[in-house]
Amino acid sequence: MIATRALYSDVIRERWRRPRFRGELPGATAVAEDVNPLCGDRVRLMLRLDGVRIVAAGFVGDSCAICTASADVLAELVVGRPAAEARAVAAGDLLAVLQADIRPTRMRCVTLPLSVLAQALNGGGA
Amino acid sequence: MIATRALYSDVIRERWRRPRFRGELPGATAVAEDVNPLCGDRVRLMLRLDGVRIVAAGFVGDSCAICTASADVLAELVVGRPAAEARAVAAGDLLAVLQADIRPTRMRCVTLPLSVLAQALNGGGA
Amino acid sequence: MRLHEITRGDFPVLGRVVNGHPLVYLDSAASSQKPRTVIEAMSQYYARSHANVHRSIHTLGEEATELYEGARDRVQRFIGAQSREEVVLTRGTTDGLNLLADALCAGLAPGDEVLITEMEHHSNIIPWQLAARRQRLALRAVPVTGSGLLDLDALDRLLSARTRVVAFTHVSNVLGTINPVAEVCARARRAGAVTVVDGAQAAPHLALDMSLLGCDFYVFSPHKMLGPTGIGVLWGRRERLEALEPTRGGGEMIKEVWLDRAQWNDLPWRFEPGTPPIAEAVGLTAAVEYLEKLGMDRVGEHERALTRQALAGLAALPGVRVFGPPASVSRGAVVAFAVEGLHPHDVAALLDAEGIAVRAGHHCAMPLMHRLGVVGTARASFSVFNAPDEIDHLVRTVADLRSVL
Amino acid sequence: MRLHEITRGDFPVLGRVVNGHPLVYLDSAASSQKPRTVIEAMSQYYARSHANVHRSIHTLGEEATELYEGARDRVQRFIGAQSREEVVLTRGTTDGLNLLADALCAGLAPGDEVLITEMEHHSNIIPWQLAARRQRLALRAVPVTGSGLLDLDALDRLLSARTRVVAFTHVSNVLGTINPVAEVCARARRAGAVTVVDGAQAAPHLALDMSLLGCDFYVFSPHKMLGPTGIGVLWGRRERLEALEPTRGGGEMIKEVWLDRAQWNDLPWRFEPGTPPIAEAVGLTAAVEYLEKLGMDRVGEHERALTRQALAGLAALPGVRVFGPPASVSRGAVVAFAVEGLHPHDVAALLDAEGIAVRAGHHCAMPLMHRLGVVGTARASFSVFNAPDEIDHLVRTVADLRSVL
Ligand SMILES: Cc1ncc(COP(=O)(O)O)c(C=O)c1O
Ligand SMILES: Cc1ncc(COP(=O)(O)O)c(C=O)c1O
Repeated sequence: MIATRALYSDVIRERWRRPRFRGELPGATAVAEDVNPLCGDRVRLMLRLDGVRIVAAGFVGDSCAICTASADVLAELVVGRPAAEARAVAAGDLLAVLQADIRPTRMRCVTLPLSVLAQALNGGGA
Repeated sequence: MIATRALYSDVIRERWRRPRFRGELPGATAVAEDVNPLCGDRVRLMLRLDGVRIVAAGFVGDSCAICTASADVLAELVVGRPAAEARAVAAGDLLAVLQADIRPTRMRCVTLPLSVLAQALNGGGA
Repeated sequence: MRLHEITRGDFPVLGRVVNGHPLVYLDSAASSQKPRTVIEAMSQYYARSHANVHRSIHTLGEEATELYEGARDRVQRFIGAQSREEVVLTRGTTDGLNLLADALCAGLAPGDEVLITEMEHHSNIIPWQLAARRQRLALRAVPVTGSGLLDLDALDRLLSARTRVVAFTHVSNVLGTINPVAEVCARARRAGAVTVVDGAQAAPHLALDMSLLGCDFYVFSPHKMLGPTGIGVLWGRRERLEALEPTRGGGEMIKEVWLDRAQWNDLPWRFEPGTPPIAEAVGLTAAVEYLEKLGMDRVGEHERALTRQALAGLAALPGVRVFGPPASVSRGAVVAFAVEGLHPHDVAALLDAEGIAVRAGHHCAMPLMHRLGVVGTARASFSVFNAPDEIDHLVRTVADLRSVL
Repeated sequence: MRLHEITRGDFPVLGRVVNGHPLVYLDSAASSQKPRTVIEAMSQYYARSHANVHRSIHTLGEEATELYEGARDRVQRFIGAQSREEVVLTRGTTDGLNLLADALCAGLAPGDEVLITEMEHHSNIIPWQLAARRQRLALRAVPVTGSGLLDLDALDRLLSARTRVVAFTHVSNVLGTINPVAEVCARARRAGAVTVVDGAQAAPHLALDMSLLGCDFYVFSPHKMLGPTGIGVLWGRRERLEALEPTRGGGEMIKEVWLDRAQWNDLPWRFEPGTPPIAEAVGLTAAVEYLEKLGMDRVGEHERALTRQALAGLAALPGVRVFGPPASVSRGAVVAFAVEGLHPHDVAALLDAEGIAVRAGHHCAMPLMHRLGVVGTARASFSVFNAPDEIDHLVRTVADLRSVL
């Protein structure tokens, strides 16, 4: 039997199977996409801002369970917040929700959505 | 004191100091030049043919003592002979005259003039 | 004795324990492991004989030059090339394809056509895209059939008097398809096109004979065939190489240089500017020696047996999709597969937790992924040291995967 | 302790006996020897961690990627680059210069000018000749003064609004001249030109700091600085690299590929198509670590002392001519010389008979040879492991040479 628990927490498995924020976001006002060059994971994050406040978020991409769960949690964390606060979300905040013991080599799966968020809020390339 | 005798015979030293066929050959009818890619030695061989017979030979170049002596001996060996006979001159013939115990890695210094001769007789590039 | 019983002890890395399990390395198509003789040949070279090659009159320089040029001779025999001058040592398949795309396309006219295929690796796509943009050429691709084969009828329709180059892979790194090189080259030649074959996935597994293949250029990467990183092989038919103007300059590729002009060196050095990969050439010789001692026929047989075993085992699993031609067709030593409900990266990560190394992703063949309608696949690939029970272990572990995520 | 007393035991090759004499290796400018740590780092890598890099989710792939990318970080610190994205790993100095000549000249207009110098290595001449022919650019060379220095007045006269690129060597591989990089770059920048510096002979001997040099691009070869063959370094100022369109394609340098177009990857991978020299990157890390442990200031000091000793010793011999700036000027670790009545190849062969390895020939700097009025020279060059008594041995042996041929 595969030692899966060491790799994927229940939260990751749940968010992978039934992500809450996956899908195109019509009327997005800030969009960015990036790739993790180490594994090829790709995430595109879409935000709708009302003034400085993020009022909706969505993501699409081609990414593993960890990265998908991370993007989903990130989307949940930033909706309703001002951009400045969203920018302050850190890897630790995501890990706290994911409740997983991520190996150092997979940390970039967690952090890719964060860097895409930063790009989107900086008006980075769609 | 340098173990020069192992490297250079008296014939090589003599031919290096006072080559008999070194110099441009006015009215040359067959010319070729080549480089030993291993060391960078370069020899340009000039022949004057009268019908099929080589009536004069000369060489210029930028080459070490062994290669220079080899070219000088080769020029001497081919002058007066028909091209077909000149073509038949082999490395062994040159070594017999040079009276040297050439290491395998320096054999190309001996044979470069031979391949230039073949090119010249085949109408190869000037 | 099966081949792996002879070879396993020769590969130091197989002693590795990964996540508590003995390493099962099934990623040789990306880069193979190295036998001890290859590793030691390079160490010995550095410890005894290293110097720069060519134009050197000292003992180490002569030794290094003989070793470097000796690799060329060894490769010549290994691939059945007519002469050593036809063997150019490059930095890899990608490097060779860039060299060829630059040099072959330099003289082409706007509207001339380059033909590739839908199953190419990015390394056999982008260099032609760049050249096409520069020279305003048309770049077209031969489609792949539903069963993963080159569509030869479409090839005939695409070939025309404007086709100048046909560049295609010998063996697909995703589908495992072995393309009919001689057949494609014959058709291309009739259309007057130069042929370039990407042999990256073929050279490690098939006995090669350049005189039978019928192509004009053939490139491959020693690091995929038990040899070192940092070196590549480009074979070119002599008259084709002679006609090619160099597009890269530097030391060693010239005979004479003035500030405003230069005279090229002879083949093959004309295409080897700068200090070449010397220690890597020594490792390449050792890799070829190792493969020749095993015998390429036997190597191919062993890997085909493993491939059949993996295909049959994986295809029988519920929720597992296997890509490429049916097992009845002779295939290269790769099996790409997908597990329903799992991202390929997770398949790889979960297998890695059991010590099994497979690759996952688009395998540098995105156009083929688009054609297959997937974002990526997992891929197991095999080499001389893989054992049948490693394939069993793979199949058993994949069977468990769907329950864990 | 002098540096060689610390280092000699680290170089396995120094145990070599050549023609009955202990090896005296004075050809490091062509390619240096390697300390044990470099050789073993690569063997260990192949024996434990080899896999292809990037896009790999298995343990070995992750290890190999960390090691490969770790080399970039190490080089970044070693040369004082602002960020790791500015460090591109190539196949050598020649490779880097070809990449730059292709990419920088692609957008230039007929009549635009590229400026090199009379003391360049062929690797910094031919790539610009090829690009100049392709784009119909003018290629000009800054002359060298009688004392072997760059003629800076001539530089000013040659620089104009048409000058787009100034490419020149940091240290001459023949004369040993250390060019005033910051000064030349400042003048070039005022003229609006991009600057490319060939650091092949500087990186092994000088402490480098990209922020002080003021150039836009800097390239060098690890095999000349105790590292392996098969790898190179190209540093580029970030905004210059960002503005450069890649001219070589393949795997890893793209983010997304369609049959007719592609989207480039981020820096630095954009300029690293195909499987990179992975084991070589591991060796490069070990070489940089070795040099950093010694300290580049101390390395340079040691080599300058040997150079001064050789210059003084050889210049004092009757019939021996020494090239390059006077000993009073700070020089690189090479001494080119000629012995009256002897061809340089024979000088090298005769010294080799005594176990002394020097290089002889045009040193891939034919235009400089024309300028000096010679067909070639002998050249002794020095590294961290050379000892003062080796220099004495060289000088004594050269003193005897004229009598033997
Ligand atoms: C000044 C200079 N530039 C360029 C090169 C070429 O370096 P490589 O052969 O490693 O590409 C060399 C060394 O041969 C050199 O000395
Ligand atoms: C079919 C094919 N072509 C080209 C390449 C590129 O080879 P390399 O990365 O060694 O240049 C590969 C391997 O990655 C391949 O599988």
